[in-house]
Amino acid sequence: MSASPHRVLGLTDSEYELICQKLDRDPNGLELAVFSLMWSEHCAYKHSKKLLGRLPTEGPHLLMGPGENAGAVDVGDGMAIAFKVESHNHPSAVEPFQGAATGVGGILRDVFAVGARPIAVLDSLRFGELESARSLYLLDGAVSGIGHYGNSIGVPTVGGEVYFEAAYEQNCLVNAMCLGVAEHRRLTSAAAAGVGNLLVLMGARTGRDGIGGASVLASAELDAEDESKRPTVQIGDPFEEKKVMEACLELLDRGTLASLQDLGAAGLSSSSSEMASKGEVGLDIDVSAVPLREADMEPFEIMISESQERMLAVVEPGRLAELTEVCQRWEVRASVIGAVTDTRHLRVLDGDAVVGDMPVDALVDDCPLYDLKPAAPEAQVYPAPKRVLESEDPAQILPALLGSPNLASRRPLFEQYDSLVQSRTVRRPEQADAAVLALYPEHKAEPGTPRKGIAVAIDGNGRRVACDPYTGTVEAVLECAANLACVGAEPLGLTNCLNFGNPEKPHVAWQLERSVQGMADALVELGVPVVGGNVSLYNESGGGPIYPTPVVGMVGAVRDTALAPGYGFGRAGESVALVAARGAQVSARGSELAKLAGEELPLGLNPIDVAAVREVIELVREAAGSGALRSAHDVAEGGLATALAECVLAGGVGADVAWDGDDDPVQLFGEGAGRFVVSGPAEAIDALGPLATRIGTVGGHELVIGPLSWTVDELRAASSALAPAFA
Amino acid sequence: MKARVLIRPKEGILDPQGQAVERALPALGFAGVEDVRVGRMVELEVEDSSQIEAMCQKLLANPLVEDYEVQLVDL
Amino acid sequence: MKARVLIRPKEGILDPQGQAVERALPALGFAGVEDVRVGRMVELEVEDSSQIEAMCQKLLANPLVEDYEVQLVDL
Amino acid sequence: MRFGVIRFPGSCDETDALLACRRYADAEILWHGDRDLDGVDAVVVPGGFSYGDYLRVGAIARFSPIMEAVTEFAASGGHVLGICNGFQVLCEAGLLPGALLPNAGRRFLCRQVDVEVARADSPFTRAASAGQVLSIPVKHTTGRYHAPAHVLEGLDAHGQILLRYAPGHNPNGSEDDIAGVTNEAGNVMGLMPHPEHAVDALTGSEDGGVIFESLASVAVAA
Ligand SMILES: Nc1ncnc2c1ncn2[C@@H]1O[C@H](COP(=O)(O)OP(=O)(O)O)[C@@H](O)[C@H]1O
Ligand SMILES: [Mg+2]
Repeated sequence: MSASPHRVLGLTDSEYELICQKLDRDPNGLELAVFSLMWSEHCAYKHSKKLLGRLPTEGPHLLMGPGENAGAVDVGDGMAIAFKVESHNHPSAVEPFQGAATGVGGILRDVFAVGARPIAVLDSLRFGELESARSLYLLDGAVSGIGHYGNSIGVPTVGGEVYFEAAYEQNCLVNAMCLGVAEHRRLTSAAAAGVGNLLVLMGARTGRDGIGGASVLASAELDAEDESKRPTVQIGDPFEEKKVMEACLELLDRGTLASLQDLGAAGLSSSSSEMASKGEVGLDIDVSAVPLREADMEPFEIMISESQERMLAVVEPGRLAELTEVCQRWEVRASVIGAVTDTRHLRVLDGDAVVGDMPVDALVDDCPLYDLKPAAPEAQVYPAPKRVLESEDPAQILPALLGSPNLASRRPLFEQYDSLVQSRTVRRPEQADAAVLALYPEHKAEPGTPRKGIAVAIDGNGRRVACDPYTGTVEAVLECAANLACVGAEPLGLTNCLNFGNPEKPHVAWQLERSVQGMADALVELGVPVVGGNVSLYNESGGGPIYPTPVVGMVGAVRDTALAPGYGFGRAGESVALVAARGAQVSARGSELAKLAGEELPLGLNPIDVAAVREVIELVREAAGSGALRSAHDVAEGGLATALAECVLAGGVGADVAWDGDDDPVQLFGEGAGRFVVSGPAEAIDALGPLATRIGTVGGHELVIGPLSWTVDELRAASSALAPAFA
Repeated sequence: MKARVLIRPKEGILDPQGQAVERALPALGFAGVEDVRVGRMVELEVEDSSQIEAMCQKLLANPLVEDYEVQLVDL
Repeated sequence: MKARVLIRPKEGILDPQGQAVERALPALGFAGVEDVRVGRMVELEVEDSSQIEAMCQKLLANPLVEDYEVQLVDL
Repeated sequence: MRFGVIRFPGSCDETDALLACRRYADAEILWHGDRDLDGVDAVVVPGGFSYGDYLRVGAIARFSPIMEAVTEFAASGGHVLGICNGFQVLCEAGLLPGALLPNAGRRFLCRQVDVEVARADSPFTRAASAGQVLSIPVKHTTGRYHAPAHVLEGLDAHGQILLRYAPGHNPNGSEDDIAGVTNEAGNVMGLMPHPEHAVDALTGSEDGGVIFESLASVAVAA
């Protein structure tokens, strides 16, 4: 039986047998389709669930941990911030504009599904090198798509990151993170409750979008067959989602709904069975009651369609009229498509005919989980980057680094995003290391009254994780925490998206296992819990696996956003200092400099003393949060000289930094966790204590580092390298 | 030679703009309008009309989600 | 009856999209293309084709900056 | 003095506008489907993507029931301020001259720009001074102001141009650097920059406040 349907749908023979056992019969076509999606990597986390258990999920500020559509943390005053990051990698590789747009649409739904009003989006993008026409096309499409959706729906895109590496040439990564704000008492679970309650489908009509998407697009390797998947590309409609969002938030605010769930991958199948599973109930769904965009859809197609902008709600029969009234006012379709039962089965009806009947537990809990078989590779598996930098002269290296696509100014990109709507944005992109948002934009400035807020950053340098999955991931977490520290924010929680290759390959399994362990260890040391996340595996095709790319997004609390420093130098005459963790190490291994020089990726980075880094992070956080510092910036890619140049560019003012003449490029451009460039009045710098070393003074129109100097204009010209990509 | 390329969302693909227009028309007093699709039109002067097909595939249309049709307007 | 409304920026009005297409074509190997204009196309099913003119004036086009043309496609 | 801020399906900046208005007067949201203005003293047509910007920016929203009331209100001399998408809606509705076309750079652009007050003797700018430079963000894809030559001449002659982008700050290729215009009677104004995002130094600038302050003071004076 070469073409057994279950194999085509991605199920193994033994999984298929297990399904037959659970049903006590062979599944029919619809049931097989539903099982194949629910038991896909994307929905069942077959290869990652066991590992995820290692992540710490408890903390003093945690309100809602992994398991719900988004996690949530307490920010005081009875308010919560819900947030999550999610991938839309494969859809974006097929159609970047719609793939990225619907990625944003999907993560927004996860956030308002828990009752939080979305207040910010961040994007984390990976493409091949910019010389490639395909990378340019994907970059342009993804950025336009993110802007299209976020701008149109009125949620600011306040931050993000983008890297260009050959390892992503065949498999771009498009991850989107969303944050929402809610009163604690409004946080809503997706658990279906109350036998006899009605199941209401809200939002867009159901079409053939993304059929096969979850099992094929979302968890298989891409190949030349892409063509055949094309007609099922999902199209985003931010206008529809805006109305659905407003209707849902109003309904939750009135307490009309018993529970709410978004429709994402695997559509109705996944959303309904998740709701039933969480509520320990059953559901009957009548597909003939689902409003269709195309009349002739089959029941199985309706069950697995991934049409966007749909939500599933449970409502008491007595409150249906209220629901209908609100939806009508927002011009949102709402149809009763089923009811909550006590059967603990998902029954699918087509009018009177039962066309599917599956135990909820079998769908949600019984998918076999697989153990990884990790094996460390003996040698680096990734080819050396192409050499693009010949010079060893530091005077030349700095502009080359600033102009490298990974470090150049992101302004041409983020100016395509509305970063201001909702009037919360206190620190915008390229003003500070983390976005800073006011919690209460309606408050007016009053002397002596702090303007409370939050900060958020997203990080993950895949190349460094490729060098050392454990240490690279520790660094990503620490960098996020460092970014928050620079604006004085105390971390509350973290979300993550694990973007990896095929976990059935031993070295990918090893990357995944080491990476998750690194994340767990760093978070335990920092005392920060994971509130949720997403896993995207099988990111590989002909060109081999991507760099292992854990993307981490951290949210922190800011006591007074008005005090949050940016990273730009400010006033001439102020002191510049390097603040470094005890024993902080700097090395060219795995650095951007090494990349430009075409060096092999090493296997292993210098180990990090996380406790020492934590100490310096806390020092910077306290100083930044108290308003003592003019600027604070963490030293990351491109090392100290690059960080100084970034402070000069953001402030539009030069600096004179003493340098002891040794022009060792490693000291200037080497990388390593636990270092910051800060500026401020001399007394404030001195008050930082022994971890801080004064290295220079703000002023002039040049960045001077010992014998080296560059004008502000030269630096700006160098860092404008991304502009042509969006001409 | 003047050519006109008409590009529309593929059959079965969601057309948010078409939907919005269709919903707006009755309120403006236009009844009996259905199946509204909003697409794009590209007009161009080409020397060699045999290139147009390839241009559509590569740049003008997105064949993943759009159908197109070429009209030649000889002058 | 199926109608197709073609809408384009008026002569003399800068059309940045058309220009962008014109700039992109040579790099893709298409020479000799000029005068590219990007407009919109609206396709609809109407019972009464005499309504179309009014629809264009009122909703589908902005006569201040756009020209339009109606094609009727009887089926 | 009470402002009314319209909410269309797809409006995004109406809450920002509401909060901005409330810094200077009372303010409430008006629903697009209603036909009366609840007695407000001035109307703000806010920014965002009414009806998704589908078909053509502002084209669908201008047919909302509430726009009939706005048209009457404007005809009787009431003050109407259209911001970004609101400007587009007012142009489509014929309450303001000209049209807004895609940015010369084609892309959505979100940027803080400098805007010069061309006239400070209007109800929308009386709290500012002529020549004052305001730092206000723009964020739009379709903000290139266009009007036929004779209309442009008329705008100039009748003093209808209230705001211009400062030299080097025109973000979209607008003719004559026009950032904000009024109708001939001077009681309806549209502008592409977002003054409602510039009313609090915390979020970058409070220069936009003069627009709301001006309107609030006229209505009180009246
Ligand atoms: N890497 C991860 N770390 C922590 N939690 C995770 C991770 N990946 C997934 N989760 C959690 O598992 C649950 C299921 O995730 P997912 O299927 O992406 O949810 P949804 O269908 O709502 O998008 C969510 O609660 C999510 O937060
Ligand atoms: Mg979800």
